[in-house]
Amino acid sequence: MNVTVLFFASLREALGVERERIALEAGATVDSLRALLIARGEQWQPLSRGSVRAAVNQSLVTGANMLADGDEVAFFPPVTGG
Amino acid sequence: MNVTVLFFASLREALGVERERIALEAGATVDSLRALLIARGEQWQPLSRGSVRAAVNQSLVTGANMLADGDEVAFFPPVTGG
Amino acid sequence: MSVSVQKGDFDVGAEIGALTDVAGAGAVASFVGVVRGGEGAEAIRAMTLEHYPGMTEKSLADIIEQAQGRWPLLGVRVIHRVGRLLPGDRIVFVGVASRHRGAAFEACEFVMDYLKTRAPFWKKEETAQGARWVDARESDDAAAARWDKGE
Amino acid sequence: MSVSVQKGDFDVGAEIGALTDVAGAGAVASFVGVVRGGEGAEAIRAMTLEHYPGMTEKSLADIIEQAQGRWPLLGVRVIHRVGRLLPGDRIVFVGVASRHRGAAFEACEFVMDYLKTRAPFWKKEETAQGARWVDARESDDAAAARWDKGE
Repeated sequence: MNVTVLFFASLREALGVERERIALEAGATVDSLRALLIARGEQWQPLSRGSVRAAVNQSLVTGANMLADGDEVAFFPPVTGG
Repeated sequence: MNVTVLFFASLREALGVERERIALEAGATVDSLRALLIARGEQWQPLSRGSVRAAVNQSLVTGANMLADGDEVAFFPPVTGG
Repeated sequence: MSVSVQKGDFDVGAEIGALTDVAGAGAVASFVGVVRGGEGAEAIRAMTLEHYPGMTEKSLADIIEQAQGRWPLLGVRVIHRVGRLLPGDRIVFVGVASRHRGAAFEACEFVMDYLKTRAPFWKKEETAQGARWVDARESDDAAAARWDKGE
Repeated sequence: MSVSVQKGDFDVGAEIGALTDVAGAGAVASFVGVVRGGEGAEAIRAMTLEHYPGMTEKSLADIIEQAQGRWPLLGVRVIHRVGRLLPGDRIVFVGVASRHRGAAFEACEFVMDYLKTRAPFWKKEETAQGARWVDARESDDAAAARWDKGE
């Protein structure tokens, strides 16, 4: 299956990536996707910060959230609007 | 000594009086003034309601407040602004 | 920090604009009270606000001073109308500017709660069944009493 | 009940006017957030607000829905600006209409607290020392957590 991954704000700048299409095995979760990205190497370490939040299809989720084909997954730092 | 007494809102309407100059003995308090007015007769009974508030020189006071010559004393029902 | 007691209406946008323009302000909380109309025989046709001139301004200034003693405020504005008002008319405005929103919200609600129970205004409603003085609400006393806890 | 995420400014007086005009409304509580300037080397020259288009609107609508489930609200309006803003510029507006002030105040503060911790906006400040992303404040998490107590 394929998902679209988005990065925002300081995390987007630190990674140097704004969005990417990624092919995943069935059964993938937000946590397994994140681990897969971090394992790519040094550039991806900012994604390992404990403060990183995740959303799937534009709703906040926890790391255990299962992914499905076509999902839009976003990683970002704590929000600071208002 | 002399004080000016003011009445507001439903109390003013019930008493049929808006303001009055009254001569008092030295040592008079808000409570003694109020008792003196109530003792005048039937018309003045609305002043005996427990909900009646008092102010002296435009600050809320309790019944024990001592009066002085020239004071402005006001009696009124609970406030309902805002 | 200013107080107005007036017959005429006020400009909410201009009042809040003046508060957001205060140097250092990051948060402006405000409140607007309006005459409710209602339905049927109990429907309010008009409302007359009586007040105690002089004491009104003094009590509102005192309430603002108490709020300033409790929170770090950069601006406070209170406007209260008197005289005859119709359903939908604005009655009262309270606006508070502070650096952060917590203080602004709390102080704004504090000023309204104290105004409701301490400032000498009285409302008389006109309905199809005649005119009647509005009764004080116990919930307003309870709201004001919250701020005295733990002092 | 409506949400806008926009680059342009908004008219606070018109927004509050629309809320006071809602049938049955007696109380309108509102909040305006402004870019603070500050002094010296730390002075903010400008601020850029990034957001997650789509999720932003969805999360704000969800926050409003939660507020409506907690309080009897007659109207809710949320406006949040994005893009580059200067000191003194308005950032956010939240306005809530209800019959009585208690619900209006609480719901307005609830929406702001949830917006601050759940809506996907991020601020980047420009100072004389360069640009930096604003850190999330623990006090905002604490403010939002208040509303979860006792549930």
